[in-house]
Amino acid sequence: MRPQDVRVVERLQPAPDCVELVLEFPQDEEPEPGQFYMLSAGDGRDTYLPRPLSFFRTFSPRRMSFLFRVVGPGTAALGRLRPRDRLQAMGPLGHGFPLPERPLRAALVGGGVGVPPLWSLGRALRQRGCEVIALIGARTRFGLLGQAELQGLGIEVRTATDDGSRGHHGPVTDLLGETGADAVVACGPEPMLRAVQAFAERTRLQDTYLALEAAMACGYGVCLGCAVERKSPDPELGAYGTYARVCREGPVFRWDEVKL
Amino acid sequence: MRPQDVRVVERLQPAPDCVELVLEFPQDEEPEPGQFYMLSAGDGRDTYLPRPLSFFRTFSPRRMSFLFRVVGPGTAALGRLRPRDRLQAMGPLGHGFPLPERPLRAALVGGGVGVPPLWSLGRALRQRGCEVIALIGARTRFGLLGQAELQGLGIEVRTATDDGSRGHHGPVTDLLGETGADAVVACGPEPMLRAVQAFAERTRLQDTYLALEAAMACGYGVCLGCAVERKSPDPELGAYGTYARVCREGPVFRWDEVKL
Amino acid sequence: MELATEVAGITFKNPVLTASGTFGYGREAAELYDLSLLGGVMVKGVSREPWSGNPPIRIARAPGGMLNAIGLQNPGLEHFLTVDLPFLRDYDTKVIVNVVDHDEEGFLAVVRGVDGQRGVAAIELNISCPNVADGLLFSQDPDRAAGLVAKVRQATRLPLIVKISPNVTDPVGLGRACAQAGADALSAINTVLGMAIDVERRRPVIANRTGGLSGPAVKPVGLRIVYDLARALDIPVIGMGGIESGRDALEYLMAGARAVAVGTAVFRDPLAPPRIIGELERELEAAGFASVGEAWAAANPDARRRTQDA
Amino acid sequence: MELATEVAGITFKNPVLTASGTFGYGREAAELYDLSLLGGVMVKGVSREPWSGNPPIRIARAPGGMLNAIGLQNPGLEHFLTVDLPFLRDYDTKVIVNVVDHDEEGFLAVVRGVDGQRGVAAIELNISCPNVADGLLFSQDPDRAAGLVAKVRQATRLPLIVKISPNVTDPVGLGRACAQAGADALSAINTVLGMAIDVERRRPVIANRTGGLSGPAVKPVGLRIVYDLARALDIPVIGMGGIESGRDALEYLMAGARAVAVGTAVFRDPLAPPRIIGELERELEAAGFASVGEAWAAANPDARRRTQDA
Ligand SMILES: Cc1cc2nc3c(=O)[nH]c(=O)nc-3n(C[C@H](O)[C@H](O)[C@H](O)COP(=O)(O)OP(=O)(O)OC[C@H]3O[C@@H](n4cnc5c(N)ncnc54)[C@H](O)[C@@H]3O)c2cc1C
Ligand SMILES: Cc1cc2nc3c(=O)[nH]c(=O)nc-3n(C[C@H](O)[C@H](O)[C@H](O)COP(=O)(O)OP(=O)(O)OC[C@H]3O[C@@H](n4cnc5c(N)ncnc54)[C@H](O)[C@@H]3O)c2cc1C
Ligand SMILES: Cc1cc2nc3c(=O)[nH]c(=O)nc-3n(C[C@H](O)[C@H](O)[C@H](O)COP(=O)(O)O)c2cc1C
Ligand SMILES: Cc1cc2nc3c(=O)[nH]c(=O)nc-3n(C[C@H](O)[C@H](O)[C@H](O)COP(=O)(O)O)c2cc1C
Ligand code: FES
Ligand code: FES
Repeated sequence: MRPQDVRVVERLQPAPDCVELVLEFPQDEEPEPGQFYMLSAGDGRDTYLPRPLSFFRTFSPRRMSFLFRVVGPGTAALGRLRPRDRLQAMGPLGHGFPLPERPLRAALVGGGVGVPPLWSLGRALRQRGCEVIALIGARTRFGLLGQAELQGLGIEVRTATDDGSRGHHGPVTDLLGETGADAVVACGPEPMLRAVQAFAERTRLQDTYLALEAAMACGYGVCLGCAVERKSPDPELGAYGTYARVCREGPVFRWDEVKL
Repeated sequence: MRPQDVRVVERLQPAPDCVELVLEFPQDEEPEPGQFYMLSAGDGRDTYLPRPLSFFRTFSPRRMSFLFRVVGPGTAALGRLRPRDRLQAMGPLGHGFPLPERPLRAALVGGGVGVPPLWSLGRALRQRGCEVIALIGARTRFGLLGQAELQGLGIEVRTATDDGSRGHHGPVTDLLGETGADAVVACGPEPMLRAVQAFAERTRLQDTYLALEAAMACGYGVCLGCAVERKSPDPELGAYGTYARVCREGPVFRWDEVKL
Repeated sequence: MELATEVAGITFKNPVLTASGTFGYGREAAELYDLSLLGGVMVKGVSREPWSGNPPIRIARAPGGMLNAIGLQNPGLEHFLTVDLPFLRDYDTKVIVNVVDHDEEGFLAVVRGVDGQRGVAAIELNISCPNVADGLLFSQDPDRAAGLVAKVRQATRLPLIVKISPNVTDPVGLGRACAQAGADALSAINTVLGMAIDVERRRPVIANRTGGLSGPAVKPVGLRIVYDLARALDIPVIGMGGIESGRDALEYLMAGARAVAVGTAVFRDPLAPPRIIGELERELEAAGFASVGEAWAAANPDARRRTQDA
Repeated sequence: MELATEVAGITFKNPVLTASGTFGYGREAAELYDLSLLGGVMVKGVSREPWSGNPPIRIARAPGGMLNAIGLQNPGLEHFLTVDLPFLRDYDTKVIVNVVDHDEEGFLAVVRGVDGQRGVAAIELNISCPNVADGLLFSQDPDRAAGLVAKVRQATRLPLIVKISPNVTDPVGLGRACAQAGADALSAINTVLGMAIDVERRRPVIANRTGGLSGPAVKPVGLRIVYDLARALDIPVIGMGGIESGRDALEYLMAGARAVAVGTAVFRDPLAPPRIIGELERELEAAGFASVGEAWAAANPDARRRTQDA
């Protein structure tokens, strides 16, 4: 974790409202799958705070990309960046996904722009000899992201859309049952995460991990803004244990650690 | 007066801390010498308000330049602009210099970045057959601006510096006496304007005009921020007449209209 | 899209007004667009006698906004009635007269002078200007505020709006006192007391030392006070403070404002008021509202419940 | 350049502290730089028992800053004394313990617990948190504030700093009451009450509805209150609110602060505190000051006159 000055080297637009920025770091970076960075872009009207983004693809020790949907002023400012522009990046931050000791069969579930952390995780799992299947969901087929990139890692991709315009017609979590996975990892909107949580509860699949989001101010643990409720707080901590910090104890939690 | 979207076509740096921006307007502009524009650049931390700048040179009906010293966040933001960048410009604003009916001998006095309004005035006076002499002052010779541009109009230029590094060693207003001018026009820092005012008072040279500056919020008369004290307020207005608006009644005032 | 809204018995064709003191008496903006586009115009504060205002420097930049200490320079009641009001009368918009003075007598003189004049839709009592020596006198003590409002109430039948200061411990208590004394509506917020330091000159930038902070920087303060007023009181609120887009205007409506006013934004963009009207129409539609009335207090369930509109 | 400054008998090696609640108990920043660089550390508010804080969403963006309603989540006195204070003790910096609770008993329990502990330089009484139900209780009434301060004064010999709320009509009156009751210094300002509206979810962004505004947006408010306090009172003031550069820090010193604290800026730039120390040194020199003492109140002649330092 350290703040640094990074440079935009490429800007891609994989969907009408989504941008992938390839950034060049001044030093070698070795983030773990599931970790994230706080990116600052400008000091415009509503962009005083930096914004948390998971890294997506890594291209070289100093180059990685970030994939995001433009939903407000922060992501809009980031989306306006062009090659050669500079910005501040702080990271890598948080705790990523635990990697398995032995090869297993893993299902990665990504909803919307939940796909970025799954790419690096998928690669790490493949390198460890795991079988990996990715379930990608979105509202419509135009929102399905990262399919080609995941397939490029030798990962089988199945899709689901809310409007049925591609793949399964319905929530992507419907596909979980058929995967026969030993481990599930999910990143996406809260309703999707809740469905995955419910699936883990039902099937008692302990190796189910969720990558959470939260409104963040600092990203490195000092503001206590990114609270998520703990399922079984440490009694030693008293009321203080009610909430965990998504940025520090997370953003990845086991399914039974948090209340969504 | 209207707000419009303009484009930077060129950026010059006539002195280390000075920038000349050539802007392209969407429509033909015909500002009068002495008028100004409010320029907005970005919504960074301290640049919510636009900044007033006199126009300097006009190159074509839609191209004119602005010459300014970087003294704070507003001028810094403007100084960071590069060709093809866009910004908002509101203008032309205020009342410029009255132009003489018959040819006369005019002295233009410019201190520091006070030179911009004198260029277009000099040109208009030359077009009307006036003899024009320009007195340019600055702290050091590096601060002497607009000399070549004024000479290009066929205007004789004399210089003065506070440190004696070029021309007269002392305030530029020392040179006023020798010009034998029928009319004096001055733009620059307040102490200089006060000296010109004193000169007019002493010599009773009624045709002496001062282009003032003031902290401005709107530039078009609605905020009442740009107050300057009137010398002989209209008794009809009562206390309301105490101050004039630099942006609307000015920025050009006859020497005996305002208290500095 | 139904943009009309009612405040204190006045029907505004749309909920976008211009705030007092950032629009003069309309003459300058009229060079740029047709003032009849506006829901209403809140004119610069008018006092009984002409006022000079404060000595310069009156303006300073601030992060996300500005500071001002104009000190209510204005030509006084008579000039307003004979020169400014006749000019505004020609437009199809609601004119709200912002009234200010040093003491009750002064306030009452202006109110009486304005009362019964054709083309005046309402009075806005400015008891919250931080930039004149006694500007906050009436705001700092709800009883004094109520005393003034009660007297003004007797002096005019015009709808009475009281402008609320953010520089008080309990804006709701102040608003309640005014409502009980007869105010028909409240407007909020006036500027927030602030200061800028000039490092080179080694003194406050503004000659008056302190000034009023306005612009986007104060939007959260305005939203909070409007929300609290709408939640606690029965009279309508006109919301302002940092509005520069249709989205900002919608946030104020959803917080509980029946109408909004645009102030400082017109310095950055003189066309902001008509632009915001257009933007607001699109924002309302995108957010699924069919009218300004539907958006009203949509984020303030207590306010809706209380009025049984919900 | 002499950077040392004295507040309430404590000598800080430089006038740049970290503000309470934006720095935890120092552990995270210590991963980035040596905390011994800092003039001082004001720790996150400590209450008698552990507190859960407010439910999320606790954070919202705001123009030129942010809103927060953390609600003083903290591990409580015992954890602080056994885990957090020992960690900070290893650094050569002054540790100021920010104390908070619901009532006098709670405040006193924390103060007594902290009193006499090695490594505690001073206590900062947080009677100005807008984000817990009773957080402003003591601020809204100078008499209540004075009552608390007087009791705390008897419970400890540690230097006593009281944190002033900007959400009151008369911050100077509040500060005066605290000074008379025995406060050694004041800190100002805490956050400014505000709100953000989430148009899509049709509710306030923050679960607690209102939050505290901080960051550059509030700098003019902080400067104004520090200036007024320094002008009116004899005890020193630690200034804060929107400081993100050495220039901002200098403005606060010139307004009348003896030291400053950096809060929200560390979210945007985690290295802001040490960076600001360096920048301040250069700004002091550029402005012609040979020491922090010379810059003190340079823009506030009344304050200088009163202390006969001038
Ligand atoms: C660990 C982590 C990793 C993430 N990774 C990714 C990623 O890889 N890709 C990606 O696209 N996203 C990612 N996100 C989400 C991303 O951080 C947010 O989309 C981004 O912060 C939104 O900022 P914004 O300014 O664009 O939008 P905002 O408008 O700030 O936020 C969007 C929503 O927040 C609410 N909101 C917050 N504050 C306000 C306010 N003051 N007023 C009104 N509404 C408000 C509204 O509901 C709004 O619609 C991640 C988040 C976390 C925590
Ligand atoms: C009609 C007119 C025409 C002009 N034409 C020209 C021109 O052609 N060329 C040119 O170079 N300039 C011109 N000026 C001056 C120009 O407008 C200013 O230099 C500019 O506005 C400064 O803005 P800034 O943000 O860069 O600096 P600021 O920092 O805003 O202003 C510079 C000074 O103002 C003070 N100040 C104001 N607000 C603050 C604050 N909040 N905190 C601290 N200090 C503050 C300080 O003394 C500071 O040094 C003109 C001005 C007017 C009114
Ligand atoms: C330059 C200026 C002058 C103002 N004059 C007045 C005034 O005369 N009467 C009044 O009630 N409010 C006055 N105000 C306050 C505004 O009407 C408004 O309440 C405040 O600025 C907040 O809105 P804004 O952020 O949109 O500007 C003035 C504000 C500014 C910036
Ligand atoms: C996230 C956050 C948490 C805070 N927690 C506390 C706290 O526990 N105790 C306290 O006295 N002030 C707290 N504050 C207020 C700050 O210490 C400071 O007074 C205020 O934010 C203004 O300074 P700034 O603009 O530099 O942040 C908190 C502020 C923020 C932004
Ligand atoms: S974002 Fe600040 S503690 Fe997590
Ligand atoms: S700058 Fe607004 S009236 Fe002149």
